[in-house]
Amino acid sequence: MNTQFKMVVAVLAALLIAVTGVGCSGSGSGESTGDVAEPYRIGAVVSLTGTYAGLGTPEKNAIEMEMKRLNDAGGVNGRQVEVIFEDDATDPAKAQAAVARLIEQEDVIAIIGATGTGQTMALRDDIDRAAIPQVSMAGGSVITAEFDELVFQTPWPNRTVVPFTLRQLKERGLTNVAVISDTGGYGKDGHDIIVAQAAAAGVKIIADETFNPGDTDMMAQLTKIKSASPDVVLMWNAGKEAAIVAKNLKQLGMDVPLVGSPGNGRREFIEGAADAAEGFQFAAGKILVPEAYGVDTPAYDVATAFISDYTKAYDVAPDIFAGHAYDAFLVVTDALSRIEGDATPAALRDAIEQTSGLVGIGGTFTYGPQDHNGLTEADLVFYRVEGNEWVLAK
Amino acid sequence: MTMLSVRGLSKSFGGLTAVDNVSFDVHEGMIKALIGPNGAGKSTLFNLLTGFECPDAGTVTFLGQPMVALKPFKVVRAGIARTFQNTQVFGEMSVIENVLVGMHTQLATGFAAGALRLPATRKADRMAVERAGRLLRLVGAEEFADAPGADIPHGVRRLVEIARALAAAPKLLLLDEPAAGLNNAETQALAASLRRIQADGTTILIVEHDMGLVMEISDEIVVLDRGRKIAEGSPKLIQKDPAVIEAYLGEEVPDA
Amino acid sequence: MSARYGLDRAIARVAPVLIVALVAAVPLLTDDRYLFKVLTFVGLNVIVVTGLALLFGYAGQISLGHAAFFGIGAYSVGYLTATRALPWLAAVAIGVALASVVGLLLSLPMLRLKGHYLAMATLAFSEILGVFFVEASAITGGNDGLRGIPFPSVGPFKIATPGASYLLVWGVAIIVVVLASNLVRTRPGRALRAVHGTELGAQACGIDTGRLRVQVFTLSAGLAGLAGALYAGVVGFVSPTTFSLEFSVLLVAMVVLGGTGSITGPVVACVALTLLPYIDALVPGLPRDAVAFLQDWEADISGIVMIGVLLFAPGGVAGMLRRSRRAGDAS
Amino acid sequence: MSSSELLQFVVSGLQNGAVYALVALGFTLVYASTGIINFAQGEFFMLGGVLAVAGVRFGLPLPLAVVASVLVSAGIGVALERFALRPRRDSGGLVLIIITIGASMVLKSLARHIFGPNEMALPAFTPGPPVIIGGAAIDPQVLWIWGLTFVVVVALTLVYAKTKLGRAMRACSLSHDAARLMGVDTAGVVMLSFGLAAALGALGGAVVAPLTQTAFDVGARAGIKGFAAAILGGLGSPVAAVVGGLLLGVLESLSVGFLSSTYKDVISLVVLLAVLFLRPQGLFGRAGKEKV
Repeated sequence: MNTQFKMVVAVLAALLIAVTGVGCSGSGSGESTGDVAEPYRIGAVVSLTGTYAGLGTPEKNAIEMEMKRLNDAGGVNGRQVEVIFEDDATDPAKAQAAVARLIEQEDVIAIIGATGTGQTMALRDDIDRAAIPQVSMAGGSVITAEFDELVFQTPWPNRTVVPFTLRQLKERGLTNVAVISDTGGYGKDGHDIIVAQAAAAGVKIIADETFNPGDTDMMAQLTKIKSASPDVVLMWNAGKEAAIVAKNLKQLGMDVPLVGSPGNGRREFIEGAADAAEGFQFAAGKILVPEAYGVDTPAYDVATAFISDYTKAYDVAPDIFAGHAYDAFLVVTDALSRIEGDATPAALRDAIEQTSGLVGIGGTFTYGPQDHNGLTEADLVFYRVEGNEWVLAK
Repeated sequence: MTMLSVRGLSKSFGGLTAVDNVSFDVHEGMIKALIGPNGAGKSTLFNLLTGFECPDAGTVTFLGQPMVALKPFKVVRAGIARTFQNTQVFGEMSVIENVLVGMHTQLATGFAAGALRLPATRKADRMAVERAGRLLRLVGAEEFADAPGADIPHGVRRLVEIARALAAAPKLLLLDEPAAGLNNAETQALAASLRRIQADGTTILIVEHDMGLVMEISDEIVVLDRGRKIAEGSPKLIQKDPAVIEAYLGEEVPDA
Repeated sequence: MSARYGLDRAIARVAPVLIVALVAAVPLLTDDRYLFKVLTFVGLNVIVVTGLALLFGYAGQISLGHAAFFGIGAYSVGYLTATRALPWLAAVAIGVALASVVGLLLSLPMLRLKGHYLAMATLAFSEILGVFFVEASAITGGNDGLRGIPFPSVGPFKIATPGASYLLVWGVAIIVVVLASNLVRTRPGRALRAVHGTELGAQACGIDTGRLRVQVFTLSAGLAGLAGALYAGVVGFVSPTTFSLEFSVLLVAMVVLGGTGSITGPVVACVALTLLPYIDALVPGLPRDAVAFLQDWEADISGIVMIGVLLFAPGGVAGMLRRSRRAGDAS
Repeated sequence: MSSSELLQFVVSGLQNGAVYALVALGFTLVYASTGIINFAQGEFFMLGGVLAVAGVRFGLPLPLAVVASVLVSAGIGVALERFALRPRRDSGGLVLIIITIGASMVLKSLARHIFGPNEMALPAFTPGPPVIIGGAAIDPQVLWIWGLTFVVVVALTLVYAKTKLGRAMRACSLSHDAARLMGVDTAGVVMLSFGLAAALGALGGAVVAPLTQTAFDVGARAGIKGFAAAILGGLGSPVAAVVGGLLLGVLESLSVGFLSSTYKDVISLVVLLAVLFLRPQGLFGRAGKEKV
């Protein structure tokens, strides 16, 4: 017992050293060196490990690429932009610690992130207390539905996408809808909005099944759906289970269209579902088929340039998450460029809110005092998979 | 006065009868021995008496109370403590702590009092440690008091178990082969300890293979063979009993 | 040898005071909110691990469900203070009581289970509760989590800064560790170790092993609930992903790395293992590339540390300490 | 509910169940020879899938890629035993279990470093339309899963019952000391059981990947399900593991069919708990009794 206490003392002493050391460095980094070229410091909380690693990694890639491009071109207002990344490991508590570090030790003027909705919401208390703006790359409706004047988001939230999608179904005469969604944040959020808005959209939900993230077989759920004889199966999730649903549907010989969510706009879905992906339809932004922007528009140029740069840098085409991250970085740096005088967090927040007609990947962003989403249904198009490629659905 | 009364006790395991209709009494203040060849059912009988096994038939009465189907800890609370043939010393605890565990029924400290270490708790523990030291001296294992249970010789483990059993302040002490692994001198010391325990007012029921020890210390002997009682009486009678001699034939001749 | 022993005793007397002084001194030395947050997480884990050390390290009963008890405490306080506007202290009491009661109810049917079967039962319980945390969204906020949980407050006193939260959590943690250290040295603690050593021997000593098992499971579930209850107030946000099986497994690993039959060892292991992912930020002046590398390779490093420690010191931290003490005594 | 739907639920359950069974077999094998639960078992399931995909991307023909992935996984399993567990085999189960937890963290994280965070697809072993039996659709890949599971169980049972190796393994599961006295190379048996367990997990991961895709993080769930199946069966014989796996799978899919898809895991876990509370040693486990 005695020496055990010595060990504890040693550990705590080491801690103490770390404490004092960090204390010094914390205060040190806060002081301006007076250098004119002091960069703008932006914090980014992304999921590089854990469940959302597949989303956070392209996000980080896109931001790093854009940061380099911007800085090579001279930065913003003659100042460089530095993005400091923190990995939240897909854990809300870790996200919170990460944002505290970015605010305390790195003195950032804005936060980009997080990757997931839960992690984004976990940051809110710290964001509010530090009064710095946050631009989330997560699609959860709650992020802007629970309004906070400091918090913005770049993806189309389910609040926008679901009505658009339901209208597409109605227009195609697919009114008897079977819903299958995952019990994760994105799937449940979408599911609840689908259920709430179905009647208003003029469609009827005749089957409602769920699966868990990580499930490997949905035959049982789809068998139940099959017995309800729907016109269409509407699937809401963003993970790899989507491909399994598509394949199971085909296995069961169900000859009804499968419609999905923007989260399914990934190459991995097409590769995973193989020929079962054929005919799959979903709503998403225009990046997947840049022609949707209109070939001569600025948006088309932005998108094609991003796609070719990204493909060159990382050997794969950017997915929608890379696009969300591109937009988040663009929103922040665009706002910075419009600030006259000191780039305080408050000024930056106001500038972001004043963003208008900013052409990004997800669409054209126009924020306002009541609207921190920036995108409208006009930024969405309906896709169809044909010959393993995305084409615009008619 | 009859302290323990066993009547018609039977137990079988999957067709094999380990204890078959055994009856005997243990009177207060005596040392009674239970002997028999290997596989005679002695350890099973001990388990039946102490709640580790449930008998198929029969009754056990201790100080007028029925004991059958009581859980082991209730048997201890009623005043019967035991040792094991395969010793069950707590290896990661020191010898003196082993004895302190034996005082579980004698101490009252609960979770709350233990966590707060109230003055009363400290005082009770101090006295318990003193008493544990005395018990270790009684069985002759005091030099190992601070050694971890796992590190002591096998013979000493039996002594520690006796001290631990005594710590529960039992009225009846059940010893399962306490002399196994002891040399002659140690066995003599054990015999002396047992007499002292007896003199202190504790009744003893002992299973033992060392016939010298059994004949020397016991007041009465019960002989079991293949689960059945074949003889009961004073050591002198038993030594001459033809059934007992018969039972031991073919067996390894017991140390005499 | 005796001089060394005397020194040890002196240190044993002084060490607790020193630790308390150190913990109390941190807020005087820094006002870094990040650091407070990290240290607060450490303190919360210390509370859970202490309970688990009693259950697992002393009584030898594994639980892969302690994250769920942590969750019960956290959601109770979150729901009761944020939605029902109950006073914080009352909510904490209810959270701890609820976690304990659930622990009690679970431990009764589990009495017959041992080893891997016990591990599976607690794991199943934890998974079931995980579904509840997601689905009972009226209470838990579902996947989006429960927000707007007020800061801990007692009467007019409000614990609203990370520094104060840190002191609150560590204050509780120190009390818990001290009480647990006392416990293991007295009758109930000896009984726990006895049950772990040999159940037959323990029964022969008059220990009601079943009742003791239920008691220690209830206690350690309650401590996990206490940590969760504190978590809700100081973090202000509760979401289901926090209470994962991974967390439960990590807690068990902390106890084993710390060494069974010890409170100090698991606490030391808990402090070290909780700080490991934040080490990049605790060591000042680390280059950004190194930080990125450490974050990227955190799981590998944790895993290798776990394997390495056990390969070279199977008794964990406590085993190392015992060995060094014996070596010292022998010299 | 029509009979073809019921059949479809059962087929779906047996499909998942067979995969659980392969993982559960790994748990059972390691448990039999060492008495510990190998927490890295799920990661071998993951390795089987991702290594097979890597093999195909590297240019190997599919069958070769699958065989290679199973062999490499077995090698990693053997290495894990030889270098991380054997040096501590006398330290008790607890230490070994935590070492396997550490190993699972490392394996999962390394897989992310090497293969990236995204899911990866493996081509079907024999592409083709689903087979329709009694109104229930069965993907050809499912036939592969069942076929391979069946072959594995039969082979293992034969090895257990008929060969010298099987006797050695059974002897080890009873007592290492006794086995050593009988002249059994216990260290070799333990190493072999780890290799075999890893191979079975990997086979499960590879054979299901064409249906489900695979990724660095599929191991944890597979591990939990396999563990549950092994416990349900009772950690005894290979047959017990398989029955446990199939039961669990069918239970889940019937829960979806008759009760609720959201609560299917809850329902199957409640049934598992009920089984454990009524039969603490699992369905086919021997009642362990301490000797006094």
